[in-house]
Amino acid sequence: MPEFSGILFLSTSLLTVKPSCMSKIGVFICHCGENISATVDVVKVAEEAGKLEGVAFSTDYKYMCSDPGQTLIKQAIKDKGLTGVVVAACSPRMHEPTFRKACAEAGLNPYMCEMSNLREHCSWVHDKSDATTQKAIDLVRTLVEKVKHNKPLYNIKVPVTKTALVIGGGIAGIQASLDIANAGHKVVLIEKDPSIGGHMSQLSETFPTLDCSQCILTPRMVEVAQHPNITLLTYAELEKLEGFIGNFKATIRKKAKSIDEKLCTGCGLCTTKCPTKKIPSEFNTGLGFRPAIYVPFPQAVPNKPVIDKLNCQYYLKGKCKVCEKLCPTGAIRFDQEDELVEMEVGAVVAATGFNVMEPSGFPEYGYGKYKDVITGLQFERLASASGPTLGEIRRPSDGKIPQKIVFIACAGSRDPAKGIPYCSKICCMYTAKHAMLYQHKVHGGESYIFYMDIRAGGKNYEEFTRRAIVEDEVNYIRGRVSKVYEENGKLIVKGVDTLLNAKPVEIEADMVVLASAAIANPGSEELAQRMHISYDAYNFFSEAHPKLKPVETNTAGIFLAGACQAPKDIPETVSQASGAAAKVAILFSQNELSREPVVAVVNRSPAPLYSTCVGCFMCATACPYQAISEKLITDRKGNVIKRVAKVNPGLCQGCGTCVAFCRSKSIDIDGYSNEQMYSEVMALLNND
Amino acid sequence: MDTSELSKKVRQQTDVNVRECYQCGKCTAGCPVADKMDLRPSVIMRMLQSGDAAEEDEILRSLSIWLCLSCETCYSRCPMELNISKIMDYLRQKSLAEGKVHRQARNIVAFHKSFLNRIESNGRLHEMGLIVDYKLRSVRSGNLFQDVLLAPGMFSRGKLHILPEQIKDKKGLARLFKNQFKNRKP
Amino acid sequence: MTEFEPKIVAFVCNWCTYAGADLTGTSRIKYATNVKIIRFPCTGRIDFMLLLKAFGEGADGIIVSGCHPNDCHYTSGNFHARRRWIMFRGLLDMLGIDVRRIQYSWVSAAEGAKWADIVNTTVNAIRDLGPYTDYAKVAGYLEKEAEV
Amino acid sequence: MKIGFYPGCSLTGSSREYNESLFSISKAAGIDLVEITDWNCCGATAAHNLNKELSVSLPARNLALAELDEMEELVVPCAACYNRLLMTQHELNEDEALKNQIAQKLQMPLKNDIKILNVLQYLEKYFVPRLDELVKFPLAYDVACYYGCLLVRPNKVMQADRWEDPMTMDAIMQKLGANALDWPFKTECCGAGFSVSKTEIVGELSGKIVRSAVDRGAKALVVACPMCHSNLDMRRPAIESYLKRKVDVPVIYITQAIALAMGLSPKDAGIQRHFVPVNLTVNR
Amino acid sequence: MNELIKKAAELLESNVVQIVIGYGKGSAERTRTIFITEASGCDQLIFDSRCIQNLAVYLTKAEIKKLGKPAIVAPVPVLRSILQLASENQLTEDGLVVLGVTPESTLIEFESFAAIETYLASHKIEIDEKYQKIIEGIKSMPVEERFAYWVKELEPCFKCYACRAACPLCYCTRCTVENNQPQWIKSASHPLGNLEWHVMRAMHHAGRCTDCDACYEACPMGIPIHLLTKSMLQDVTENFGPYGPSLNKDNTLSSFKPEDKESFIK
Repeated sequence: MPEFSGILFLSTSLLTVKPSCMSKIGVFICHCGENISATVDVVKVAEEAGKLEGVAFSTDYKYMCSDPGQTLIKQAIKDKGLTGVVVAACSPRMHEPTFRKACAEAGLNPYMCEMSNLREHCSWVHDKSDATTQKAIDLVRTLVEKVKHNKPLYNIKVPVTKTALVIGGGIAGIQASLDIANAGHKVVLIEKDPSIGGHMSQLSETFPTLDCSQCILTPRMVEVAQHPNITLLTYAELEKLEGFIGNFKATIRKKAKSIDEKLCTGCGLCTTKCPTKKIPSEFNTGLGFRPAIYVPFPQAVPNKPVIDKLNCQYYLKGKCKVCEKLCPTGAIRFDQEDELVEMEVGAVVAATGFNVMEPSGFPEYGYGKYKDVITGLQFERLASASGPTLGEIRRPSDGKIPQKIVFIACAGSRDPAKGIPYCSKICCMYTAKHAMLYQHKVHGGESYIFYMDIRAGGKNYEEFTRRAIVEDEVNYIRGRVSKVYEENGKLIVKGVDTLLNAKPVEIEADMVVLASAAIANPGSEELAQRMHISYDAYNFFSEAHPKLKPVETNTAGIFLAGACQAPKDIPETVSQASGAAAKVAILFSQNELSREPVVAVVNRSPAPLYSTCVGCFMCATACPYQAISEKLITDRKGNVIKRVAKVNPGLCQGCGTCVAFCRSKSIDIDGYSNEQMYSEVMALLNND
Repeated sequence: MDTSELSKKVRQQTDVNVRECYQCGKCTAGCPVADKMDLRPSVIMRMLQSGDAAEEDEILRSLSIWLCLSCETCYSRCPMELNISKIMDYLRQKSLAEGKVHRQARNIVAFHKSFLNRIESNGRLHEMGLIVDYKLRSVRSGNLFQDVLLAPGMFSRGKLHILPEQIKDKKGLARLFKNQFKNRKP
Repeated sequence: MTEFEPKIVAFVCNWCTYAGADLTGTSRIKYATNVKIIRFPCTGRIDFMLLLKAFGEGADGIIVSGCHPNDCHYTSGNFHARRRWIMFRGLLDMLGIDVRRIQYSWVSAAEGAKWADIVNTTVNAIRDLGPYTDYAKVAGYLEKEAEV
Repeated sequence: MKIGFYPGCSLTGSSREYNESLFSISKAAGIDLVEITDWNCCGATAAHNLNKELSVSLPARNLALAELDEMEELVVPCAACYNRLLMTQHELNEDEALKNQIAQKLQMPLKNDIKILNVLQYLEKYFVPRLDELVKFPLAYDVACYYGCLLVRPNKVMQADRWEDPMTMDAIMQKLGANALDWPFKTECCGAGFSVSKTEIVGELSGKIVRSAVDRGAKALVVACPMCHSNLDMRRPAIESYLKRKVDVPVIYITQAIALAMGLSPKDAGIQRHFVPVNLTVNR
Repeated sequence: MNELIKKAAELLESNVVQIVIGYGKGSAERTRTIFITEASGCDQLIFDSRCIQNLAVYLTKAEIKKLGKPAIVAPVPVLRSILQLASENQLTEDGLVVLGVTPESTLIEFESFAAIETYLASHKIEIDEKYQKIIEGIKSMPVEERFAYWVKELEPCFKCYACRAACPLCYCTRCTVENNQPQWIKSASHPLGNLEWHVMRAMHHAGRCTDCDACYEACPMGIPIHLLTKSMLQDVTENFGPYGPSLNKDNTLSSFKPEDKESFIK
């Protein structure tokens, strides 16, 4: 870690000149087309800014972020010899980098440039009025005062660990891992279940092409397992994530599989003889059973069993051990315990996927009460060749082939009362697919879909749903179902046709399929907190920018792939995964990373004081990153004269908690220094 | 499309914003009398959204609002939790106030009126009195003798008294019926 | 005489509330112009002296807002801040500095609407309380002296 | 033990047997139900449909009277009255202004915090814990418990268990030795207030209910609401003309069922007052 | 008493310490702090209930440090300060000898800070009822009245900083009031400056103050500034549990619990 005390010394020396008298600040007011100028009198703002002490140049322009806009700024810096720049435009979270770069290109230290947020925090939230313009002026003045106290800062260089951690082994995680690995970087892929594959491995066919899901997925799964650059850890979860971009430290919990993977050959003998056989299979969504020692599905990767401790006779009752007796290689390890492994990684890709909402919140649909009311995912298993019925559509209650089947769309989605307000996006398409598959598999069968809207935006999607309606003669009825009940062996579905003057419709069905909503995975909130990334009201992970940073998170070095960010279909998921992989590759393309120098520093001053720090080290207790350590100041003979706190700029993330805590104001933070914040407060209020 | 008069009033009186309805039709699908209605619940909601005076008039003249049993199945199952029963209550009162009650609904109104009459006079319901009073009001609707068949049976089972029960505090009761404050909600 | 327009300063963290306020903008939710935001890296950075200074400079009200507990971008800045505010609030209350004029809140990057709500309710609350003359008197001491 | 009691009009008339059975089982259980002094009609559907204010002020008067009688709990066996009283209490607590206006008009104080119990809540609280001791003769029949609308909707206020498929009555019947059938019409509407004015609709709606119960082999329908009872029992001719067949399944009140199981005389249970003869006997 | 004198003399003779900080007879009934460098001087040492100065304040003063390793006469309040200073890395065990004296003025020698901690465990800080009542009284005033009360109380303050000088925990080499970049607190003693100074002073003692009242005793104008720290002490106890100086580093404001409760954050 490079030593910075030299710079620190200059930067926080106790003797600096009163800044304003030497500042030449340039103020640039952006119209953002109409976005700002519509409600804020930009000309007046520029005019007022021009009058401020220390402001050498002030102007307004239609688009500051545009090329001519940036040129305008660069030119002013050169011509007017500006010492600082305030760009009053959109949120700094949007364009700060843009303008700082522009300044740097004009030879001004980028950290002498600040942005005043006139769009998100002013023009967009207020109506046109003098008050609005006055607020804009105040905001600009505040930032001008701040800039007067800015000082040149220099990016911090940190090394990059070129290993990526990918969390989640669904199609998103698989795609991301392969792309990163093929770019020549190491990948650690962790998956909480015994096998990778995720939801996609449960699907029968995929829309709109109707090609078999497993046929296209399993080769990728195998590729992952065999790739020299990929370390696959199944049955493993992220326990802790510390550090920062390029330098994360991840702690992974490898849950005990109770087998020695090196010895296990995956012969599967143990699974055939396990006495506990009737455990509902997660993979078959409860429509089939599995033993206590099991491989979730035939094409599982790795194809080696785990023991489900919660259901295993031995773990429950202390006797059995049949599998141990049978295992030809003696690979069973009952005494195995969870293992915590720590690893250094430079980037993280979160690909934890989604979950299907249990429709039990809708008693009127009778899910859980009637065996033949099932979810869409369960239907996938029924339709899948590897499923419990080997691909034949047979109803769970009596195995009969349903002659009449009803699909209910939006069973959870777009339902603020009992479900989730948002649209799950994939249901329209998979429901059309389900009906289609049914029509193909059950000749002469009748299928009905109760829907509100058909949302088939996507390549060949509209064509697909039309085909379902026109060629496969699936009956689409626009209206919701109010109740499903059983009357002598039939499921009576009480619906309505809102396109026929809201005519009540009653269908005697043999089976009902609920298009249950796609929701965030249980525990995603905790996981987000463990990674320190933000998540939305539905616990989906938040991207850094809805349009321009869809795969980044607010935490540098952590990227998103797939449905953990929002419900997505497979093509979208795969493209986002590749996007995330590309981001990782870009990050790994450099050996050193230059980080914003927003870090805390302990002041230094000439002897005999050396520093006003008295070494109480409460800052060290407060620091979330253990970035503060003790520094001994010694005389020539090496006798300790003073012990003071010292910040490691590599570890410091710049939260500034220490600064607010330090009683003698001996520790300060570059970019948000005491002087800067103090003068902002003063300036903001002095507007009369 | 701007919010119509009626839907504005509906919002004032019932706190239900009809714009929230996205026409899924679940209310109609569950309504026990939907098949008998001239305007089904979801259609009424749509008409309210339309903001068209003619549509509104049609609602107030419809039979539907009187066929509504206030069983609240619609409200209980509405994904937007729109209290349609409450809207129906309001529409009925408005229809009555504007004298737009549907022909076939007059006997329903008659029945309710008689009911309230009996209460006004006795404080409690006197079923015998109710039936007599109601029959007199609904001569036009023609089913004068429908329940006369029932009456003897009720007598014999001690279910009808000749004389009404009366409450003591008639004054206090009268106050409730006198000068009622007009709909107070903003 | 127009209605009293309170001056309110908002001290917010960069990762949650500042982003939340950005979202308020992108969703075009309107709120009162009285509140002006100062951006901090984290609530942990917000020095209690700055709040005092704000009152000293004539603020009628203050909003302090950051990430919900457990959501801090820096893991624990908001936890430290919370303790600081608990102690600070107690002290101000003891001193008779009107704690009703400081609104603390957690507003996440997803809570654009909540931010607008916090702003508007605070502005109304402060409007009802009226200008912070008591403090202004004390703060105005110097000026008065100058006049003499 | 004394508990407040609001009979409501129909319990004094068309559904006397409900009243009688409720009182006889309460007496046998040592509970003294005290009638609200000078109570009045709750306004029922009529007020609800025609007159917003009366639909609130009429029930409110009873609540105020109950408070004057210093009642803490109020048992309201009639589901319709219960619904009106509870909704009123709810609405008034939501709207302070209205509450005061009403109180003024009543010229009575109105705290509006009395605990209102419907018959099922009453039975659950005071009988279910003691049923094993109280039940002498099991009522060994297949029965269909019918809850109707008013005990479960609007669910937000009624707070009924599993409003689409409630179980409280079923649980009680099981304890009485009966077999409560699982059937889908538990909370469908019987036609309610149309008993007199639109009898044909009652015939159809109640008809569907009765048919579903009978088809599943119910030997009796068990109800907890006078309106439901009169529609299913008294309006049997209308039902039969809709179903185009004769149906003799009796309709009994949950309180009558308990009375029989407790070994009280059929007369105490008011069995003789039904239109459709009740042929349920307990083997003594 | 004699054992204290004897012990002190020993320490100086054997040159284990070079200076003894203790209480001596002052003018009239008052006692004063004495610094003894010669064993012979030890018989001036006294200890009784009048000895209330918090001697710990001298331990961090450069002038005293110059004189060599000190031994200090330490009744309970002083012990508390010593412990707090230790937890803040301002004292080292081998850098000083602590001559504890019980309220019954018997001598206890502490060979480690941990020992002091255990001893203090049975001498918890308690705000006596007199003060509790006063604080309640103030808190029960209407907010405007309370503010006026304090403005008036703080009026006479002329920023002599005696409170700071007397406080063992005010050991900063540069106090924030001396910081002019930015000028956090106006140096002149006008109402705002006074208010801000005392708010800051109190906040800087949040969760550290050991309630020795030295600040109050030192104030020439007799301003009851110790009420502020006392009321904060109550707040600490109420919000974060029993309070007292301790060696573990989790100081109230430099540590936290995720489950900390408050009622005012929306």
